[in-house]
Amino acid sequence: MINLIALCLILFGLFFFIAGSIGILRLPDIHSRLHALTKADNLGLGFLALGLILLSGDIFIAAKLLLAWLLVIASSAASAQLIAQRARRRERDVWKI
Amino acid sequence: MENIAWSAFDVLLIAATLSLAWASLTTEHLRRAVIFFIAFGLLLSLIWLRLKAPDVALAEAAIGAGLTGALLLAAVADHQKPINKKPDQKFSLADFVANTFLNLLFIAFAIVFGAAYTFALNEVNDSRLTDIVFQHLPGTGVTNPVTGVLLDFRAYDTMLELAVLLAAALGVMAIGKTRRDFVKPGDMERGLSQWLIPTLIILSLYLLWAGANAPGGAFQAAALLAAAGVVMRLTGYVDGGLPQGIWLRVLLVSGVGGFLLVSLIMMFAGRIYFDYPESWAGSLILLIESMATISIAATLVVAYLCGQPDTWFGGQQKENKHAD
Amino acid sequence: MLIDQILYGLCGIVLFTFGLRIAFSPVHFLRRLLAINVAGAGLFLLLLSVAYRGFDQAPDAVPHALVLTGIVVAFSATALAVALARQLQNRDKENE
Amino acid sequence: MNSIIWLVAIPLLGALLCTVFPRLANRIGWMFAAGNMLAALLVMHTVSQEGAFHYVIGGWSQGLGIALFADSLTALMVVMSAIIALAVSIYSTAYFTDTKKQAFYWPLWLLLLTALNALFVSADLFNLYVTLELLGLAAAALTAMGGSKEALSAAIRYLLIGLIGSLTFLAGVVLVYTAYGTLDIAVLTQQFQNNKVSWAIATLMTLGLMIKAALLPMHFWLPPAHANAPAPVSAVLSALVVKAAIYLMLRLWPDIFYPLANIGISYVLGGLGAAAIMWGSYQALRAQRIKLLAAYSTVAQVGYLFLGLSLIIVLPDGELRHAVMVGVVLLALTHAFAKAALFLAAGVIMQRGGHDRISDLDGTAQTLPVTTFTLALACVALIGLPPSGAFLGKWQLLTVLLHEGLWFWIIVVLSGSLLSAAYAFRLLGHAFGKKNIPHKRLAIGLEELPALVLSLIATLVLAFASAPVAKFIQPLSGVSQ
Repeated sequence: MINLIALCLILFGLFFFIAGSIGILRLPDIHSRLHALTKADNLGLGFLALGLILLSGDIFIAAKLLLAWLLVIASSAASAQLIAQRARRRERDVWKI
Repeated sequence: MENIAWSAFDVLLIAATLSLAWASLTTEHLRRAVIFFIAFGLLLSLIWLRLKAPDVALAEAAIGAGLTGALLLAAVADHQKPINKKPDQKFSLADFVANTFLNLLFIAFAIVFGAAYTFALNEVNDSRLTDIVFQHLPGTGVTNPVTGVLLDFRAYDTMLELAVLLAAALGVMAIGKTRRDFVKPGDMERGLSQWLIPTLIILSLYLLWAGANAPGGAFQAAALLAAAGVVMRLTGYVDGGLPQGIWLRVLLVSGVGGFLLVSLIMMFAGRIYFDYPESWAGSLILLIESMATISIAATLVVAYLCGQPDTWFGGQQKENKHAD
Repeated sequence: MLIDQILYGLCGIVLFTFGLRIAFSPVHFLRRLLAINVAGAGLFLLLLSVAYRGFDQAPDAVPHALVLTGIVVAFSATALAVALARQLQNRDKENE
Repeated sequence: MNSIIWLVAIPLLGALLCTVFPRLANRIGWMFAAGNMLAALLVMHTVSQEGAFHYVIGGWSQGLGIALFADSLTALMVVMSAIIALAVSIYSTAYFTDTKKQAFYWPLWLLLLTALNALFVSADLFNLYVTLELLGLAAAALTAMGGSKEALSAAIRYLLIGLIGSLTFLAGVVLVYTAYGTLDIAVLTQQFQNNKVSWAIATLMTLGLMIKAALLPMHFWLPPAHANAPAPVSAVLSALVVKAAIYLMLRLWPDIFYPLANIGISYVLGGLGAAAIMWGSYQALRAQRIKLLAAYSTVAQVGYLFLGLSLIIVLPDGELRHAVMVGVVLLALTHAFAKAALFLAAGVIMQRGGHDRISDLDGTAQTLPVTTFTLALACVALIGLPPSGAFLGKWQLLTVLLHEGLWFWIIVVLSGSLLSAAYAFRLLGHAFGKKNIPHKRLAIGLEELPALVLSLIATLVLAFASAPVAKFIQPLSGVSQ
């Protein structure tokens, strides 16, 4: 039973990953791409981590998976902000590399 | 059914890695090539996991993709023009012939090498040195075989490898001073770093401690500590959190020094060089490992600084001037 | 002699040869450095596929230690090469 | 038995101390070079008493731990590098005046010495890869300390070609581990068979070492690196670092690859060696600077050594092969001392005269008589005129070639000597040229002494060395079985 739920969670997470990737390919400019990437992937990873926690069953591994998820959220949010600021500054100077 | 799924996964993974390597080496923009290289490094650490080598996966992700990528990104930051295609690229027969000849030569080389590899695989029964390693492992006081090989059976190799790292750091510092022009860190980076750096340090200590019986060890822990140093460097601390003057020099040297002193003490005590006594083998390895971790981390940060820190000769760290 | 060993081994050989092929061609210095890193990674992949002994068996630990040493040696060589290249760039910028 | 460990431990300890105390680096440096000299003599003494001996690090058996191995060839090479290291260290205390440069020169130089000693004594293939890498890295870092733009670009090219060379060598090591499951040379010497995989291993390793030794097709990185490096560094690069790869060829081919020896390999290596002799001597004739001339003459001398090596590979065990071995060792030793003396002398001229262009060298004999005398002695040793060890080496080589009736190689060796005589006398002709300014003799003892001592060793000491060296080198193939 637990495996079934875990499998659904993982599949659900994969769905978000795919959504994020399609977002990058299809969306027009850098800001919306960043938006798609960070949101979808973090959520996807969350579900993936939840599914794996159910599968692992060991408290330490569960804690490590959560920590991994938190780290990814923090770093992707910060880097998305930085990239957006730099893109904003670049558009303001209208200087194309 | 089981191994067909695994083989499919393998083929997919290999195809992705090869295409990333191809992309990294043939795109015209150098910056794009470096980013492809970082992605290639991460996929590589995935392959190491598939080949049941978790220690190597940790090191590859942290040093191979992470630090090397950060170093190369910093190097190509100011590259604007596409490097590969020269504007007046007219078709010259000589180049074409030379290129095709070289390509054929290397394809033949690959075929010969592949054939030799497949023949060589079934020459020896699969175990090679595995049984001997597991047979002697209890004598080393650690249960993780890779740490056992790295710090006990082939400790002389690791000492020389730390000497290579020290030589690279000295070579980097001999060339010039670190660059000082830095974008002022906004509150975003400072907020992140105040939270991220302690986590990295704790993770690094965990990896060092876990190294004795689980994947981890000196190099992986040092890579995380160096990552903390890189984050500090990017958020305004020009010297990347390194100590001042003589302490930095002692820190850089303590990795190789630890190995050398312990091995010489063993020799003075009448034992063979690098032969740890059974009873304290575990604690000796832990001592060497912890000294090596801090020293490797400092050396990796110095290598990332790409120059000689201001305080190397003992002067005060000059106020870091921010270029907007 | 497992199918995985051959698969990953040949992938390593292709990476090694491709890296050397680019390293010998007249490209920008930093790309040649990338090519050497890719070639080194190919060799490490070859070494670890030799160490792989099946899904449920413990792998051979000696190649793992060798690859760890190789990764650190490759990093130090790259660090020195990048430092040399940046100093050369500063020299070009100075007298441009 | 522990003396073999001191060979690696002393220079490494010196390097660490020089890093921590940069202001004392000068004094610590040459003291540890002297300590290394003692360790080398100790090893020589142990080998002469007990013959070749193994030392497994950490006491692990069955090829698990790393074994060190010292036989007569190792002892000779180690003592040679110790003497040159001491002379170069004394010279560099006077050469480097800026403390910032000294702080990094001495640790890197002692790390290079550690790598050399570790390479000479190691008997484990992966350990050889790590020492080759340390050697290449330290040498490239030292070349870059030349400071000029050419030095930097030469150092980068040297580093990259060195990396490609050690990667090819590593490819051979990986195949060895795949096919034979061990990395220990002694264990491998018994197990090695003559099959296709061994051929792939031999070609990969030989290619890697040929790149490292700058044999002809892969020699283009050597002249700029050796010409633009600081004088003491280029002395060590030409005299010792190039020899390390050739020493490995001498170590690998007669022992491990013995079952693979056939006439084809010796013609390939001999042919490349002959081409290197011709090309190196020709370029040396056209060189405009002393250091460039010396660098190209290194390319030529590498050719001689590979020619001798190709003979050693193919000759069956016995008197002839032993004679060629002694010839090659004498050639290597004399070239090392003579080339180091030549570079150190060029360094003195460069510092005193401000340039080392050969055409404007006239008046050197008047202002720097001792250095010019060293130049002359070094040229005598490079050409192979009678009082030098090179004469004995070439004589041994020629007698064996005559006995085997290989006329082509004889012509190559003789014309090579003729060409080296040409470029040597061109250099000396300019150095002894008259200059109408009233000459003032510069007496700079410390700087000129090391070069003089090295050139005297090359010409006089080695001239009487053929009998003791012949006795000291046991018949090669009987060493490690």
